[in-house]
Amino acid sequence: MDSAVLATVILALIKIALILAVLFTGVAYYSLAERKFSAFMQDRIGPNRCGPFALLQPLADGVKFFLKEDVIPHHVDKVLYLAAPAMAMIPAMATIAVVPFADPIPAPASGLFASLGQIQFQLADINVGMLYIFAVSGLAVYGVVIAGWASNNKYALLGSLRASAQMISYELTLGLSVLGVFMVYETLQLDAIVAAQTSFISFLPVAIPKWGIVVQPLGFLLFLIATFAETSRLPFDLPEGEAEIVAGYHVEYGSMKFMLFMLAEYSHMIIASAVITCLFLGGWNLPWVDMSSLPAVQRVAAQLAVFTAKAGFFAFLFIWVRWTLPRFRYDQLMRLGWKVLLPLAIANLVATGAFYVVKYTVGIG
Amino acid sequence: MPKITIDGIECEVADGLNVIEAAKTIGIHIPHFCYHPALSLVGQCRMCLIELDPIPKLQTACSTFVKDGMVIRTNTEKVIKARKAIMEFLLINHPLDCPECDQAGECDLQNNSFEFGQGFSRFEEQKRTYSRDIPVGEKLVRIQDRCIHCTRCIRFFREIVQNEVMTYQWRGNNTAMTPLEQDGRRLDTNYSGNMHELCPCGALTLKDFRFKTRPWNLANTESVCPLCSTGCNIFIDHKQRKIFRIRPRVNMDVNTWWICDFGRIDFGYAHSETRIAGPRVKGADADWKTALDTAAGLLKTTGASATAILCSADATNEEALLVKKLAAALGCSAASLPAPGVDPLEMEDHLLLRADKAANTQGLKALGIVPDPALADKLSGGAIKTLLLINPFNKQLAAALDGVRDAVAKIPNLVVLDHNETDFSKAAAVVLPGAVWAEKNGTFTNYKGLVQRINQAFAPAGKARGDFDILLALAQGAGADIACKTHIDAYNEIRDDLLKLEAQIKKDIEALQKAAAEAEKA
Amino acid sequence: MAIIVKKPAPLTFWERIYLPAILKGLGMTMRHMIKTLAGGGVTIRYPEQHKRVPNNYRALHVMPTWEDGHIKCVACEMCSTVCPANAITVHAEEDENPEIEKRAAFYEIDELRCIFCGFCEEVCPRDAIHLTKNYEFVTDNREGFLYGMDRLTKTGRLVSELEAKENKDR
Amino acid sequence: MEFSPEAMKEVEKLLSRYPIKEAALLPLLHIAQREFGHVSLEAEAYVASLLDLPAPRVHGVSTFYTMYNKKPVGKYHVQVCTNISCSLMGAEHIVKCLEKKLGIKPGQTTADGKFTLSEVECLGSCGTAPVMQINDDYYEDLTEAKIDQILGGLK
Repeated sequence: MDSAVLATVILALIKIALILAVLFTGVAYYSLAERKFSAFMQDRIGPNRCGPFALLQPLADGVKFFLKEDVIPHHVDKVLYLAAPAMAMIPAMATIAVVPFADPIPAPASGLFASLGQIQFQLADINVGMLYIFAVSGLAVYGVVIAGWASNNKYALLGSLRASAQMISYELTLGLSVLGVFMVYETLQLDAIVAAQTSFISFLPVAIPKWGIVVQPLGFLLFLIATFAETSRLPFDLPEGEAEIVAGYHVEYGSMKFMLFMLAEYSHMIIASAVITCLFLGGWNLPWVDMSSLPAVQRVAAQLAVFTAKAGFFAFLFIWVRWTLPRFRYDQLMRLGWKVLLPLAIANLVATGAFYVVKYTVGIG
Repeated sequence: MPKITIDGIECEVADGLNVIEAAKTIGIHIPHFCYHPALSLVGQCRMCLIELDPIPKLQTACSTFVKDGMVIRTNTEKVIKARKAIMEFLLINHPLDCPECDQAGECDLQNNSFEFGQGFSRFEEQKRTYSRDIPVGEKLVRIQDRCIHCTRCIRFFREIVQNEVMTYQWRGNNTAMTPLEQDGRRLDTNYSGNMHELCPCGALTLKDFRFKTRPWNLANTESVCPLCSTGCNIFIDHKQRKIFRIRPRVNMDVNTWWICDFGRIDFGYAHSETRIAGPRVKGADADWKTALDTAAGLLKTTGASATAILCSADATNEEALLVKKLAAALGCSAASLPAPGVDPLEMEDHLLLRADKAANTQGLKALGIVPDPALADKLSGGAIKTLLLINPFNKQLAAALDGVRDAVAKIPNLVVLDHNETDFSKAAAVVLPGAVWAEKNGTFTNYKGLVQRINQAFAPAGKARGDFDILLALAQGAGADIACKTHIDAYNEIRDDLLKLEAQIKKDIEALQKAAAEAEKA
Repeated sequence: MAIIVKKPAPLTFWERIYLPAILKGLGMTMRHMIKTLAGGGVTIRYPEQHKRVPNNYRALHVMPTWEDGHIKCVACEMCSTVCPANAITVHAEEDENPEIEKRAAFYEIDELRCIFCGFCEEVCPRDAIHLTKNYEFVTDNREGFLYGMDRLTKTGRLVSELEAKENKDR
Repeated sequence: MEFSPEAMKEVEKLLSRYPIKEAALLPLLHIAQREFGHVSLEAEAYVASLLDLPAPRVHGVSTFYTMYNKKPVGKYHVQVCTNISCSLMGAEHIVKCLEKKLGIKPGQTTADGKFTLSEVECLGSCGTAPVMQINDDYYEDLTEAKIDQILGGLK
């Protein structure tokens, strides 16, 4: 085998292992963070039994899920029932493949990876990155719908119906709102988008970074709202709706299968946070700070830290919003999606397009 | 009929009443301790002080008899002050141990101290106390510390029991009521139990009832004592289907204020372990339907001449009516047996107790269920093959059956209806568990023909049923057409008979008294 | 007469776009979080920490005894009489000590029936029953809540333990 | 237990004096005390039988009056008044002296059966307090020295 191919494969495997390890750990502690922050926002203390600051709580939760009896209710469609959690989990994990975390570093001068030239902090640098994300995360709804169907339970079915309708409705806004970003940066590749955000807006007297949030504020808002809906988080958690449909599509699930749904949901949120960071917040770069002069390892560390901080803020935002806003009613959800967000997204698209028409014809900047 | 004014209310009261009784007739209560309508007046507790125009000093209501034009005031400041002073004196030595005291809840002293006592004592010295092991007989418990020297007990023994055994001892602060058992005088008369109600504080309480429960927990059912033909009026004080005590109920025509200690204490058979647990057929437990059907069938098997019904005089009038109807349906005779040498009018002591130890001899007589002397011979001769024996637990019937005990036990078709086990019930082909008097409704007719109602205090124990219902089922099973389905229907049916008997007995008694008076004159 | 339903005033532009209200809400949750993190939380770490109950708090009963261990209760049945929940059963018996005369032979409180009104404590003429602050007496069976004399005389120990704990937490 | 013939004569005289027998109860108890030294339960019963009364009633009367001795007393029954007048004039001191002299407390009898010491209520001689009564005689204006003299004369 060609050594370059071998190196690529080995590097990919290493990256997969690393990313999944980080993702799972992140999900675990994200769930802890959610519980803790929920508590703080409600004047409570939250979990405090397992280890210092309950740091072992995720472990305990995991052990609990592993040790719980694996019940399969007799009335379910067994094959689909068992497949659904995996169908929810796999897209969630697959999405992370195109998310970049830092600038590439030069490959070691010798050894196996020398032939690669550079090592990217991204699993797959494909030129349709954002399309890939839309495509794969759109599949996630299958897990939910199938879970609801297979459970053979009216609450579960209601939950999955709501999920499918909600996701289809908000995917439109999600896709349209981000088109403006693509227009501005003229690429679909996430690392390219991040790189494009290091520059400043050319025609303004003061140096303002050309971040997505600056050039596309409405797009950002729409994308953020749609993301909440896509990840079924409050105020758009109608598929679960504990109060009225008792946890919705996963009502019949327990033990590890339930955990897979939870993993999928929290993975979605982490990946969504990362994607928003890349699209609108300049990824791992800080404006006015030039990290490229640092030695490679320090630079990567700094960039990863910046990226984690930015993504972490959005992850926190998910929690924060959850304990601030109440759940939408179903018709409100639909009205918001179709009658407010979608027209706004189209308007944003048209306005952006018009701006560039004017820009190129008149020649500003 | 003197006209008097009490607290501004003008009224006309009967002649010869004292002020306490006169006030009672118009609903004014004058507190008192030593006064009791049955006992002589002593006027020594001073609680009943009243204002009497124009006498400047307060007068005792108990020893003041009404006169025309009397003006009495019972609620003036002066009177209340006097009562408060008396209560303070009475409570100087009273231990106020109401929590431990059995009298609490029905205690004159407690009631009056609620009204006139104060919440503290000015008496700082040691209260006088007595040793607790002062003898007072088998039936009573005596705590001398609580005594307020009303001398009701002394007067009761002197005047009612006519056996003077209680007396004062010492004087002043040290005064104590004491029994002095000499010359064959004993405290344990058959009437000592009445001290329980008579004593206005907790100095004398009933040993049998001691610490059993609190009086306010008890339900009181008006009834009549079944233990002799006097038919004393009583309250059955019960809780959770259990009799806790029997108290006299005032009826001036029968028992006045008292009952004897047999009636007061002998109710244990209502809750004894020998209560028949359930219906039995040939010694084996059976359900009611089987037992009643079998019994009704047995009664019809041997023909009228070989069948008899023997009923104790403890049956109510209504049950007796059913017995009569059952006998008519079977064509046989219904009878009671004479207790050897018992005259229904004969007294066993000077007060209440009668020799006739069954409650309803006269009632049975009115309905034609009379002693049949020939029956004993028939029983011992084996002529009777089928016998319905009702309540042989009754002492009088048991005594009458004494001579033919074995013969009866050998009767093949013996049906026993009773509440407690006897030799007969053990030998019977069918046993039907009946109710004791506290568990049934009905009427008793006492020695002088007075028809008195007994009320059901609680449901029959365990599987037992009311005798009336059992007899009704038997009579219907034997083919009788019975119109009276309840004891009230039955009473309405026999009311005239009973009243006729009462008039007859009244006439008889008057004749007897007249004869006795003439004999004395001669 | 027609009933006129008052319609709410139409929303303003800023109200209609929700965002200011959402930000305000986010501010409120954040305020609470910061307050809690700064030590202003209202929860306590229960098994280790105990809530300071008010002095007139009423929980599990105790039957005090005299120094010699003799029970103070004279079985006057006032408590069972006054009990609105019928939770108290008392049977009396003769005490060997003639000075005391009467004592409880059987005394039982059904803590599941009890409504902790404190009437029994109030009515007791001998100070023979108190309600302690000990609210930690759960068990997993109904019999465990039937407190007879033997257990009621010992619950006093729990009280002192609880108070010591409270003092420690303070 | 029976009265002497002289006493019986007295009893008959007393009984003839009253319309009902019960009226003679107090004098009869006095006679009983004189005859038997003290009024025991048997003496009460005997008196009761003489008067056709229930014994408990006689008991009530005899215990009511303190002049009837319920327990045997010595040859000399020393009764010291300790009521107000006598107490003010030093009756308590007199009792102390007697206690010391006789070696007994009030209510007790000396071992030789000669003296019984009692504290009693007013003897009705307040003008000459302190007063004591020995059997039927009054001794007035008592002092410690006088007591020595009186007791000495009795021995």
